[in-house]
Amino acid sequence: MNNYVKTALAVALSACTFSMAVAQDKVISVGLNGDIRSTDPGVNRDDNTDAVMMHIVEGLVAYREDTSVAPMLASAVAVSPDGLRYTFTLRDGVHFQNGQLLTAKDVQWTWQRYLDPKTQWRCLAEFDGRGAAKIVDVAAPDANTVVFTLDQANGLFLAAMARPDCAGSGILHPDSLAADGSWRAPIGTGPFTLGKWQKGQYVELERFKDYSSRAEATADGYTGNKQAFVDKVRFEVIPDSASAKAALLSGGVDLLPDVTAMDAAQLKQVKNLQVQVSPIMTISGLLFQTRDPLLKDVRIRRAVALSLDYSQMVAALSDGLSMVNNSIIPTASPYYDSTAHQGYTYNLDEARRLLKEAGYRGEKIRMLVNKRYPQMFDMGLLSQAMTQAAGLNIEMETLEWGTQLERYQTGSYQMMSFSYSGRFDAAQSYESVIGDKDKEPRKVWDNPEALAILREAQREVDPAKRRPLFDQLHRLMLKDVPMVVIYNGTAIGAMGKRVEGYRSWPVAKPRLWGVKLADTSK
Amino acid sequence: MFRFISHRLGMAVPTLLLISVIVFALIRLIPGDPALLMLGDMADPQSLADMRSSLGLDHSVVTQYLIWIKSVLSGDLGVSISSRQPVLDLLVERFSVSATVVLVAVLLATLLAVPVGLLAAWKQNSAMDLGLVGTATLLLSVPSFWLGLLLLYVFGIQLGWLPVIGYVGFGSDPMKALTYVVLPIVTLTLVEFGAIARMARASTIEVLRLEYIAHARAKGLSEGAVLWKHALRNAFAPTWTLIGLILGNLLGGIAVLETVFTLPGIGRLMVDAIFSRDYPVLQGCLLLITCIYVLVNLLVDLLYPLFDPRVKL
Amino acid sequence: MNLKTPALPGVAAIPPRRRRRYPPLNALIGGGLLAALVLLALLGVVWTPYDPLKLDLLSRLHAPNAVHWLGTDEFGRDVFSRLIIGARTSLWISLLSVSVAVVCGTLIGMLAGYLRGWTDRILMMLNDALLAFPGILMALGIMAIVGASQYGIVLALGIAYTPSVVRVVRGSVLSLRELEFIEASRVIGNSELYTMFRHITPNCLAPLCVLATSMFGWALLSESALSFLGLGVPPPAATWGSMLSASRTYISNAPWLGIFPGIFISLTLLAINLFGDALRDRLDPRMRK
Amino acid sequence: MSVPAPLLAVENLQIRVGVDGPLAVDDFSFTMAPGEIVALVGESGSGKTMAARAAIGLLPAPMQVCGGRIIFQGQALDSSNAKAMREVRGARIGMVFQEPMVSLNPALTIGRQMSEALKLHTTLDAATIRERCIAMLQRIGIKDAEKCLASYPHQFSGGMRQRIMLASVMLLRPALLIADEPTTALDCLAQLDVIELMLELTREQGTAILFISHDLSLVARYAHKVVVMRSGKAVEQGRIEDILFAPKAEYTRQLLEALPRRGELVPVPAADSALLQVRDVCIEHPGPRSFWGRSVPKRVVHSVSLSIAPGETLALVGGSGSGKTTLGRAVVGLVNPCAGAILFQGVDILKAANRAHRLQCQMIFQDPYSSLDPRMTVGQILAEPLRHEPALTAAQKRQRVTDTLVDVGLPEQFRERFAHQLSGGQRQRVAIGRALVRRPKLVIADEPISALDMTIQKQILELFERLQRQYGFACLFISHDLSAVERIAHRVAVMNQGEVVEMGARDAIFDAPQHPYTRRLLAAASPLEKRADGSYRLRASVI
Repeated sequence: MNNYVKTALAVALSACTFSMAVAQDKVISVGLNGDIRSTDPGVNRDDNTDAVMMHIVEGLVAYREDTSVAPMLASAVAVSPDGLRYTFTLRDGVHFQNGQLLTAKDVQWTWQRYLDPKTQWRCLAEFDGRGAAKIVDVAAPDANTVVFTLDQANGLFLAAMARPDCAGSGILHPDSLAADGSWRAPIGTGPFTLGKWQKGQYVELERFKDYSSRAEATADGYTGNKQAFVDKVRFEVIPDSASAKAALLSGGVDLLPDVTAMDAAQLKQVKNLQVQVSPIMTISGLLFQTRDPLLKDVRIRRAVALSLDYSQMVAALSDGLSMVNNSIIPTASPYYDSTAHQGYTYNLDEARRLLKEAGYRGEKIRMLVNKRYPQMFDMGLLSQAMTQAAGLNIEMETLEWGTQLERYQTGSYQMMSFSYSGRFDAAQSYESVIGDKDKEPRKVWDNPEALAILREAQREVDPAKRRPLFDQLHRLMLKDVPMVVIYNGTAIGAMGKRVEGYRSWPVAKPRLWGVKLADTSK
Repeated sequence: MFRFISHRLGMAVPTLLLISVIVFALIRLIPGDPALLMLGDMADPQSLADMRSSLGLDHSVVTQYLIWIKSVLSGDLGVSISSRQPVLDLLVERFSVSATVVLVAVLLATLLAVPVGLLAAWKQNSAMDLGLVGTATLLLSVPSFWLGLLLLYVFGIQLGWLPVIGYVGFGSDPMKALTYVVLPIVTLTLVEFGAIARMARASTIEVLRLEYIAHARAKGLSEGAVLWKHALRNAFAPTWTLIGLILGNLLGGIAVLETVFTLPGIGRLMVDAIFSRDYPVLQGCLLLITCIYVLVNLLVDLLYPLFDPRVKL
Repeated sequence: MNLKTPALPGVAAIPPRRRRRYPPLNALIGGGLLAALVLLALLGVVWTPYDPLKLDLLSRLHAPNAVHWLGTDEFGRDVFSRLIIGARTSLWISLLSVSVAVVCGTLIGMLAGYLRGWTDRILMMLNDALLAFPGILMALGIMAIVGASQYGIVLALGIAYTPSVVRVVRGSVLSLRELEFIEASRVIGNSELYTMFRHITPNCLAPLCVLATSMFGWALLSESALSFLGLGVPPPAATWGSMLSASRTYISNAPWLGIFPGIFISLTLLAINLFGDALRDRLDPRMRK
Repeated sequence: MSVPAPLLAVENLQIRVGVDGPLAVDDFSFTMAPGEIVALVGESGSGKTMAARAAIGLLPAPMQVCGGRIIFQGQALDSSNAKAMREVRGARIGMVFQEPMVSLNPALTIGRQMSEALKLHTTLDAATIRERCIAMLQRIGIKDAEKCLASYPHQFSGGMRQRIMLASVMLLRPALLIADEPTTALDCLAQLDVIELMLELTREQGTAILFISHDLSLVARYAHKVVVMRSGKAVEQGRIEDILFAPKAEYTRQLLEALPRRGELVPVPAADSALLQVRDVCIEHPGPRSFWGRSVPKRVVHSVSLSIAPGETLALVGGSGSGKTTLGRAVVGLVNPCAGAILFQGVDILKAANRAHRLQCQMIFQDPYSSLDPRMTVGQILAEPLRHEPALTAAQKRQRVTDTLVDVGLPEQFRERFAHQLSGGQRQRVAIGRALVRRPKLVIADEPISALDMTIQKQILELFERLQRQYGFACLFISHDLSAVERIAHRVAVMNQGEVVEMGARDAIFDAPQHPYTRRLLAAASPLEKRADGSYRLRASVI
């Protein structure tokens, strides 16, 4: 309507002035919902830090678009038959951002730094034996070869190496450190170099002109051809989602990598804006405290599960972008199959019957929600409204996010609306919910049988053998109802029409290489 | 004078100590700690314990307090838990943003409101008075954040004249910086205008009733001279106190306005620090704000005799 | 510093010898508006056009039209209905928080003014410390501790406003103590405690009323501000503040969501300000014409 | 001899409150010649101030001139012509206000305020203006005139401020000076000072004075002509000799009659011992407090001794700041002396629990507006002291309140009224009732009539005397008003700067004062006396 016309006009207008101001440089500005914590990849970090750092550094391997692992700085990876030795052959002619050539020595140096507990690398536990296998040796037999030796086989070794929260185990030039060993600035091999970081306001990245890209035709996840086309990327720190949206509308930013589904639906209607959607690995749903005097009755939990109209709910929550998923395995996972696809069927009569059978007489059930994450809040609100129809009396209690986390951690709640962050392997997803409540109160599903199956799945490396184990777990979970998984999140990028080549993906982090800005300055 | 200042600063010391204890206790009463918030749903007991000990949260609260107060006394406010920046740098950076907006807005509001109040009082009960007082009361009644949103909607989104988000320091690009702070300043000016104009009017009415105004008229002074030379100075004294009060409160937090306009100010910093349980930042902020509050009050009292020489320090 | 303590409104209450036939304009407008708002709040008990809590996912974000006079929100709930029940919650919360502050503040202020000496000094030091503390932040902290419920807000705002009351009450008590009728009570042979309750307390009420009126406005604002900062009244209950803060996301494409609650808050504050002015004029002889 | 053209002629002046309110001044006329001193006298609300202010066009907001003419130096003053009025104001008509504390602007220096009018009305340069100001300040007896110019009003006493005010008005040599109760707020010695100065200055410059006052003695002493006003109308006018010394109009008589005169005293019963003995009492006020709570006390009463016999009235007189009120408050136990003893019926009230003493010793306060709790009815106020009379039943208490209402001359229906519904005189009656309801042996009356109008003063004094006869209480009567003291005191103690300088029986003090301070006090008062033939004269000064 009139509003939209005006808005569009405003956007066009400000876009004009914007591009005139920077006629010589192509700058894309991207909204970031918080400042980065440091420039030290994988060490002092959070999601935003990872997102920015993954533009500067690259690891030996990286995730593809479908979350499988592929070589990045390596041209090839060979695994010994016993699974203990990984031999990486480095690509030729890869330059660091200081002009130096990448050698095996640099890889060895970087890994020695990561494996030093003093570095406080985020992912140290994955490689020092506390988690899965331990790296006993990193050798550089020649300038192009690096050999990692493990103490035992570990099917997830490469996947762990590629994790964005480990900063992809990015390879750094030793000059990234000052003479005294303290952190200076990242010198990586990525398509962008670190520009100006104005704390609390923005981080600027500049195109690395001598970037040595892979030979593939296009980018593929965090690997592939990562040639950059814009001169600068400016991450604007906008903690507030409403302001971020307003900024996008007014042309203050070109791209918001993560908007809510509801916003996306509106933004889509604005001329000159486009959205990019991808399913991601987060798991959203309602958690029950199975030790609660009321909710320990599986019939009541089941009644909740049956009284939710999933398709309507997920349609509303994701604005039609996600599908219903009652399984803890994300739809984007290779392990998501027809068994995982089976879920609860919306059935109010059955729900009422179960409640009657359980002797439920309208006792109040408190569900914790928070306003930090609107989708958790909305999920709670919709569940509360829907379960009312079955006669359930759920009352929402809004907590500050930190408080809700504390309650989650100690298990002191009846119900809560919650989201798990993305885990890239099905076993990790199950691991986050299955456990002994006496030892770890945060675990929602305390079932010895399930635990046993999970342990088996963790040891197993052959995907074909793991699949039936996960199916078994899923069926058990549907029966037990320790939680109701509702859907997996979506990463929705919203951007101006002049942004070309940007894609959202399951890892849910922005990638600005391969992105072009159409010329609108005429 | 010196005695007065030293007395007042002396009185502030226990206040500051008290505040620090209250803050220290209050923030630790909030469930959830920084370690938990940083680890989120990935927090397993081992990493939680590691994180807590690396943040120094494994000591008793009393020990933590003593450690903190000791380092504060040596001039070190610590390091932010969530951003790892030194708290002092953060405070200086963020406070300068809030202070710029608040000071400019209050100054503008005063310059506009005092003459208006004077005029309304002079024409008390006239149509003009009613109009001016009505406007002031209306402005006073509009929530600042709502007004901010409306202005943002009109000038930022509908007209697209001004940027909707962000902030650029005046150091780097003054003109651009101006475009970011215009709306917050206008909002704050309008809201404070109401309060100051009403106060100026009320105190001018009081003053205009006094004999020395009649005396000034009896000397044959024109109405303008009576208002400007005789009424203004005296009527400004209570207004000055109000301005001090406003400054003391605003410098302590325009968190909501900062949220609306995404200004990286001190109010927003505090709110975020509460949400992320960033203990050192919050403690530092409140220390700063209390100091500012004390200093603003001191300044107000020190300048008061300019408007009312009867007041001795 | 010896700032002259301002004369106490109401204490010297000089006679309304000539009774006004009509209440002043500000009292009329303010009182009328307030009455209308209270009526609206009461109306919500018995009738709203739609169920204010009923989600209708099919009619989300409808602009104001003949069916939904003030449009619908992001869950398809009727904005007008929510405004009506929001009136009740908002006004009730403000009223309760002011009451908490007035009761606590009066007790503490009286105690300080009555005991004087070191107790007074320590209480006042604490009070001044709390006054320096940004109120909204304190409320936020308390809310985070006690949880975001209606009564959490009441408690948080009540505590946050108590220091102001303490200050006013203590100030009144101290200046009243110097007045002749208080000395007269002492000369009669009344005990200090009796004098405190029989003579000082009732005379503190006038300035307290004026303060309470303006605090009511602050409370309404703070409730909205808290929602804005992310810790307001928990839904599905509606308050004007929470509606306003929720609307922010939709300011560009559904401005009515924010405009109407904002208008209601502004109207209430206007009413309160006018009413407060009238009250002060009535209680403060200096402000009389 | 030709009659000179009048300087000011007010003809049929009418002043209304608002557009349709009551008339504040009605059909009021008078004339004054150049250099003449004309007094407007009347009680509060008689319209005397309004009439004078109308002449200079400075009526307060709702008041409006709605009829009549004001002719000044042959030219009609038109208050609607603001510019013309401004040229008259200050330059040709000067005005001195009542309250020296609020009639100089506290925020501006004396120099600025003095020079302001000169700058406005003359073309003198700054240096000349400064010179003139300094000369004038020296003329009025200010030693360091330079310093005075740079000072602020609050740095001077009330008397000084009034002199400065006079100086600044007279700098312009106006033809007419309007003096609105210029000395009422000052104590009697300062009063004399200021009046004398005003007369000197005006005589030098040939300025006429329109003198507004309620003090008939003062008027009789200094004015040439007098206009008596009542409810906005002139009752009678003429020369002082014709009006004040030989009054014809009933109202003038009434006013003069209200002047207290020495009369017969309430008999004092014989008693063996004094009811109250004050022995070498010293009292200190705490000084400003420092940070650590130390304060340097200021001594306001120095070793005072006095005694009161049962049924006797002792008057304590003195200028402001003499310590008389503080001493009175010490006697009822509101202030604690730092040395000495106060014995009531032989018991030291400082050592014994003073409850019993309080029941026997009551106080009447100066300001009837603030001494009654605004939230209590008259009945409640009067009944309150009876809380401490456990012997009385509820019915007896009620009866006592009724009796007291009768005693103080208030109708029964006043029982349900609040203080703000009463006039000043009625309030003071309630205050007296409250003090007497428990039949105390001693009453401390702290300036009980100084806030009241003349005729009301007389009524209250009469009431007080009647009650003293009836109940036989002793009284410590604190006052700066010598004529009231002369009327009712058996003995008089004169205080100056915290010390009793002279004490003695009434007649001795008034007829043969010994101490110079007492003499100065008496000289400043010099009241009107009624002669045997019904006419009045000014009493000859005793000095």
